[in-house]
Amino acid sequence: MKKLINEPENVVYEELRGIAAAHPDLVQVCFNPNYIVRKDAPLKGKVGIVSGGGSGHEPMHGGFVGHGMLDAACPGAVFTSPTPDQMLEATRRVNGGAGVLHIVKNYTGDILNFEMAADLARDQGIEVESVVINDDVAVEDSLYTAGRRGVGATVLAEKICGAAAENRRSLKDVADICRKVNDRSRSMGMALTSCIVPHAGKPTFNLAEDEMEIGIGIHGEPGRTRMKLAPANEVVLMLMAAVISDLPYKNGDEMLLFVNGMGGTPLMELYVIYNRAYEMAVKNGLKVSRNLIGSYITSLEMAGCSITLLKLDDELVRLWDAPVRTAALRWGM
Amino acid sequence: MKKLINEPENVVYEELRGIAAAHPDLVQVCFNPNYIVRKDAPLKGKVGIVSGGGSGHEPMHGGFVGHGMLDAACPGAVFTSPTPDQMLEATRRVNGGAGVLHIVKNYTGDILNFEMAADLARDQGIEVESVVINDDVAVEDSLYTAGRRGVGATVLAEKICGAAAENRRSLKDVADICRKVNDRSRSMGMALTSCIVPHAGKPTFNLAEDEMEIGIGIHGEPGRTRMKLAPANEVVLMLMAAVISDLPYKNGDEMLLFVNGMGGTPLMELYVIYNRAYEMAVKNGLKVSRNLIGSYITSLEMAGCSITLLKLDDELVRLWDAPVRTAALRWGM
Amino acid sequence: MTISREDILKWIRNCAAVMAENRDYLIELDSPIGDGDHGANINRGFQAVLGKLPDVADKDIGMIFKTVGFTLISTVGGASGPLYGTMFMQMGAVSENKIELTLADWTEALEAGLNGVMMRGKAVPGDKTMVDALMPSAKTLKEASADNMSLNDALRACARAAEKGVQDTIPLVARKGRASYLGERSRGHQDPGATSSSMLLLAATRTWANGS
Amino acid sequence: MTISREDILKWIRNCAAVMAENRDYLIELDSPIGDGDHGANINRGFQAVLGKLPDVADKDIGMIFKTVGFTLISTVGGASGPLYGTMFMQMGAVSENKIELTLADWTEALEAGLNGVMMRGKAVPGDKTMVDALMPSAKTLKEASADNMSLNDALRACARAAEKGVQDTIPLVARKGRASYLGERSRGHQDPGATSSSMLLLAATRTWANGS
Ligand SMILES: Nc1ncnc2c1ncn2[C@@H]1O[C@H](COP(=O)(O)OP(=O)(O)O)[C@@H](O)[C@H]1O
Ligand SMILES: Nc1ncnc2c1ncn2[C@@H]1O[C@H](COP(=O)(O)OP(=O)(O)O)[C@@H](O)[C@H]1O
Ligand SMILES: [Mg+2]
Ligand SMILES: [Mg+2]
Ligand SMILES: [Mg+2]
Ligand SMILES: [Mg+2]
Repeated sequence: MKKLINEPENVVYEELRGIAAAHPDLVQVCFNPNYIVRKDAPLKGKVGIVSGGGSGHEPMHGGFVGHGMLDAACPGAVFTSPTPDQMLEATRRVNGGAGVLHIVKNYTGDILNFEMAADLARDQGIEVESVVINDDVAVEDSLYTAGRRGVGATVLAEKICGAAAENRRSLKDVADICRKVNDRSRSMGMALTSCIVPHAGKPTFNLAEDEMEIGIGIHGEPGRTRMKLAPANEVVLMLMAAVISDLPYKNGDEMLLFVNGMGGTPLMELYVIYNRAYEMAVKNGLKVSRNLIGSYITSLEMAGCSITLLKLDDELVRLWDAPVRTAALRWGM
Repeated sequence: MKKLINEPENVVYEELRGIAAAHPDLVQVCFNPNYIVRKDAPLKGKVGIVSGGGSGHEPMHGGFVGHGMLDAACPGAVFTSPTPDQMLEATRRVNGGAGVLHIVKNYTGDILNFEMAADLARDQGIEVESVVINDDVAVEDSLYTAGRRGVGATVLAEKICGAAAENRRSLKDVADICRKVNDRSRSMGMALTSCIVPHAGKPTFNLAEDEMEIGIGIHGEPGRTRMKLAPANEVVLMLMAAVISDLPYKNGDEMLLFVNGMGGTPLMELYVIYNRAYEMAVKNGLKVSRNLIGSYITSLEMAGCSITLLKLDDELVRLWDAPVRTAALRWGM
Repeated sequence: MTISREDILKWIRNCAAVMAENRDYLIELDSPIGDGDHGANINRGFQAVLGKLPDVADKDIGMIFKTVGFTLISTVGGASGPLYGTMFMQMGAVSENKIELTLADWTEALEAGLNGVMMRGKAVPGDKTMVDALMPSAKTLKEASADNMSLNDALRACARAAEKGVQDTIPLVARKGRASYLGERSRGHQDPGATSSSMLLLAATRTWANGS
Repeated sequence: MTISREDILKWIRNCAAVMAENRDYLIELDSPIGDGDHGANINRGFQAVLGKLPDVADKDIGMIFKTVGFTLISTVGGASGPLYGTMFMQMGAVSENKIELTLADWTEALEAGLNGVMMRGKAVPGDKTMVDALMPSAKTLKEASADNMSLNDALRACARAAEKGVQDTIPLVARKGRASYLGERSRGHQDPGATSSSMLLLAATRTWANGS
């Protein structure tokens, strides 16, 4: 296992200490239970936004804590959802009296732990709304299964809801906007390589030199299908076709196109992917007016990418463009 | 070779088209010869800043074109310095009458090609100054060799000089500031894995599962020494000790600490590295008042990191903090 | 024959030992159809439980189970944390004020635990989850209770039922948890959560059937 | 016996063929002590040169060499682009208005080319660069010229000297170019630029010694 780490069991702790040392102007890092919180929290009258999930997806979520995005992030062990006490403490800490939104990716672990935390927080008199993100078209959308995973749309929802909360919109409004982002987003991802969970010490799955996985999530899980390696253009075709055919859109719709790296993918390749994805979107009558390109929701050192399309409207554009100041996403301030 | 590309010979072209499609608000991408230029260039009375080098180091340099940083970037083939006609065209294009600064990393190829371009530009009546960046302490500083490579300090110099030029400082001033940044910066890098140059199709060197390279550059070259894999703390110790002992500093000096990923390193690991590097800096009496953490000067998908220390002063802090708006580095606007 | 508070404490300590021993095995099971953390998760939880046991060693069994549940909830994370946490919390709720358990008590506790898991996780038998180990175990215990079987025999039957439940997960296509994302590809793999469940029940049998 | 304009054009076309053939070999040489691009660089340059040749097929040899030089400069990049570019530019400068070259002319051209490389790259013999192939070749040609050797024999001696120069780079520690970063680790590897230089000279011998 080739990693720039010390003991596997200390990775998250040392990472959090690094974040604390690096960004004292933006965040405070709390330990036992672990969470990263905006330095100026709670903001009176502002809806607090809390997200969280396993570690190993950096910069998500800790890198998105700050003005105009998250109020707090709860990091679990690598690829393991955090525990309710973390979310509860974070929720208490960011509650400025206007309630707290939990943005939860649709994984059984995240759902169950956030559910418990929300119950406990409500017991303590805090108004909590939870919105579940489930944008991954690789998984069948079924009532009888765990359903679709939450992937790329999470980043977009956190940015957009953060802006809405910054505008002092009500908890109900911010939650509605979050649901709107989720409803209008679709994603699909692929992997060229597996990744190594530090405490496991070996790759989660093995891919031959000429194979790739299509339809992966963000936990280093294998995907829906294993295929022969294909050129970038064919990969984009597969991902975009799945996303576009699932997304309710019509000619001329305005879109945000998010090309995401899985952690070990060079930026050069993401621009090659973006080039083709943009062409395909245009060919399908979509108007790509906003974009995001980079490794924002990752699976450790996995090589691969995901593509997310979000159908915009004036409100979403305004909220997307609003100033944001976090360690990983920053503009306008 | 597992890459998200199509034909190896088209990678740079497709990447540039992707950049053009992604950032029309910031840059224009010109082909034959290839360069990326600020959309609003030339700016009358502003010193133009041009850099360039082989592709495969993204976001450097193309991702740094925009307000407060570079006016133009010239991308060569992968790991191959660009040709003089690219730099000449870029130089002509960004000359707003106040002259043009070439920021050149110290590699024979970059030096020679920029030298030719500067001569040709001067022949055409454009005032050109060239500053060579050579901050890599892994290489002996000798008059009889090619000397030290330019690595991490390049990013810092481009940001800081960009701010000085934005303030309408003279060509001589901006060049002096660039030399100052270079004089006060030291870097060292290491690799856990090699990388695959697309047109070569196999790794530049082979490392066993339990080996790493210390003292690498940014072109996938092997480093000064091959060693047994060590925990992150020992890696930091080696890099920081080399950097600190080479850097003329005294107790209480204010520093910018830049922890850079080589392209395939997850952000999680960079924060683990930052955590220890910060501790070591503090232990050595240094005051880390600014930092940069991320993959900014890379070697394709190589796993590894580099550490750069820049000794700040009030002027450098002011210029570092000044607004910048590029695809890869953005704050204050 | 009954299960004393000491027996319960011994069982829980044995569970911690079993999870430490099988950490890597459970990680391996969770890799092809999950994310390779189940062994690390459950082991982290039970090691934390070990640290909490001294505080409750003289409390009633309900309190002991609740402490286990609460500790698992706050240290395991993932899907299995809230599920096993809820299981022990529910086992605690029906064991309040008891300082020893009859076979009927233990049966009631396990049933309550199973119901907690199903209520929280909404999985039904055949979804390829821990329910597939817990459900047949609880059913077997209940039948054994009704048949007035000896504690020893009942525990042995229960462990066998759990083990069979684990094997039966292999051909299933997962409908709940992370393995469900794989669809047909989840077939042919043994469920890690069912496996750890059966380990807990086997540990109970080993602990108590030996000691009784 | 002289070298005609047609011979020069044929040589350059052969150079392009040799570089295409040896692209991967030169990449391989550039990998352990460089960055694995030399073969791709020089091949890209000579393929571009092929496209330019028709335009200058009826010009003087000076013009042909300058066109080669200029094309290499604007298509190769890296260290070898400006170096080989300068070499051909300088060869062109001393071949102005000539439509055939004697042995003395060719000797003068190669010397001018070598001087261009050394002036631009500031390498001296023993630095483990292309200079280590070009310098002994130019020296051999000069001696052959002075000795009034036949063109055929002179070219053969020149190619042998280049080849020996390449072999002599193997034990050297690099002091110029990318290999210099490796210090002692550069020892034991053959320099890719010296190798491509010797290929150019061998191509000249093959082209002209056969044809003459
Ligand atoms: N909805 C559910 N109901 C019951 N058990 C479940 C459910 N979802 C998952 N599980 C169990 O949890 C196990 C995985 O636990 P673990 O790996 O610790 O969590 P995660 O899936 O979050 O990584 C599965 O093998 C399965 O037995
Ligand atoms: N200063 C120099 N003088 C002469 N030749 C040099 C010099 N530096 C490098 N070279 C030659 O250039 C070759 C490398 O060329 P190439 O790989 O195309 O460029 P780069 O090193 O920029 O990747 C070396 O093998 C060496 O022969
Ligand atoms: Mg997990
Ligand atoms: Mg090169
Ligand atoms: Mg798991
Ligand atoms: Mg090279």
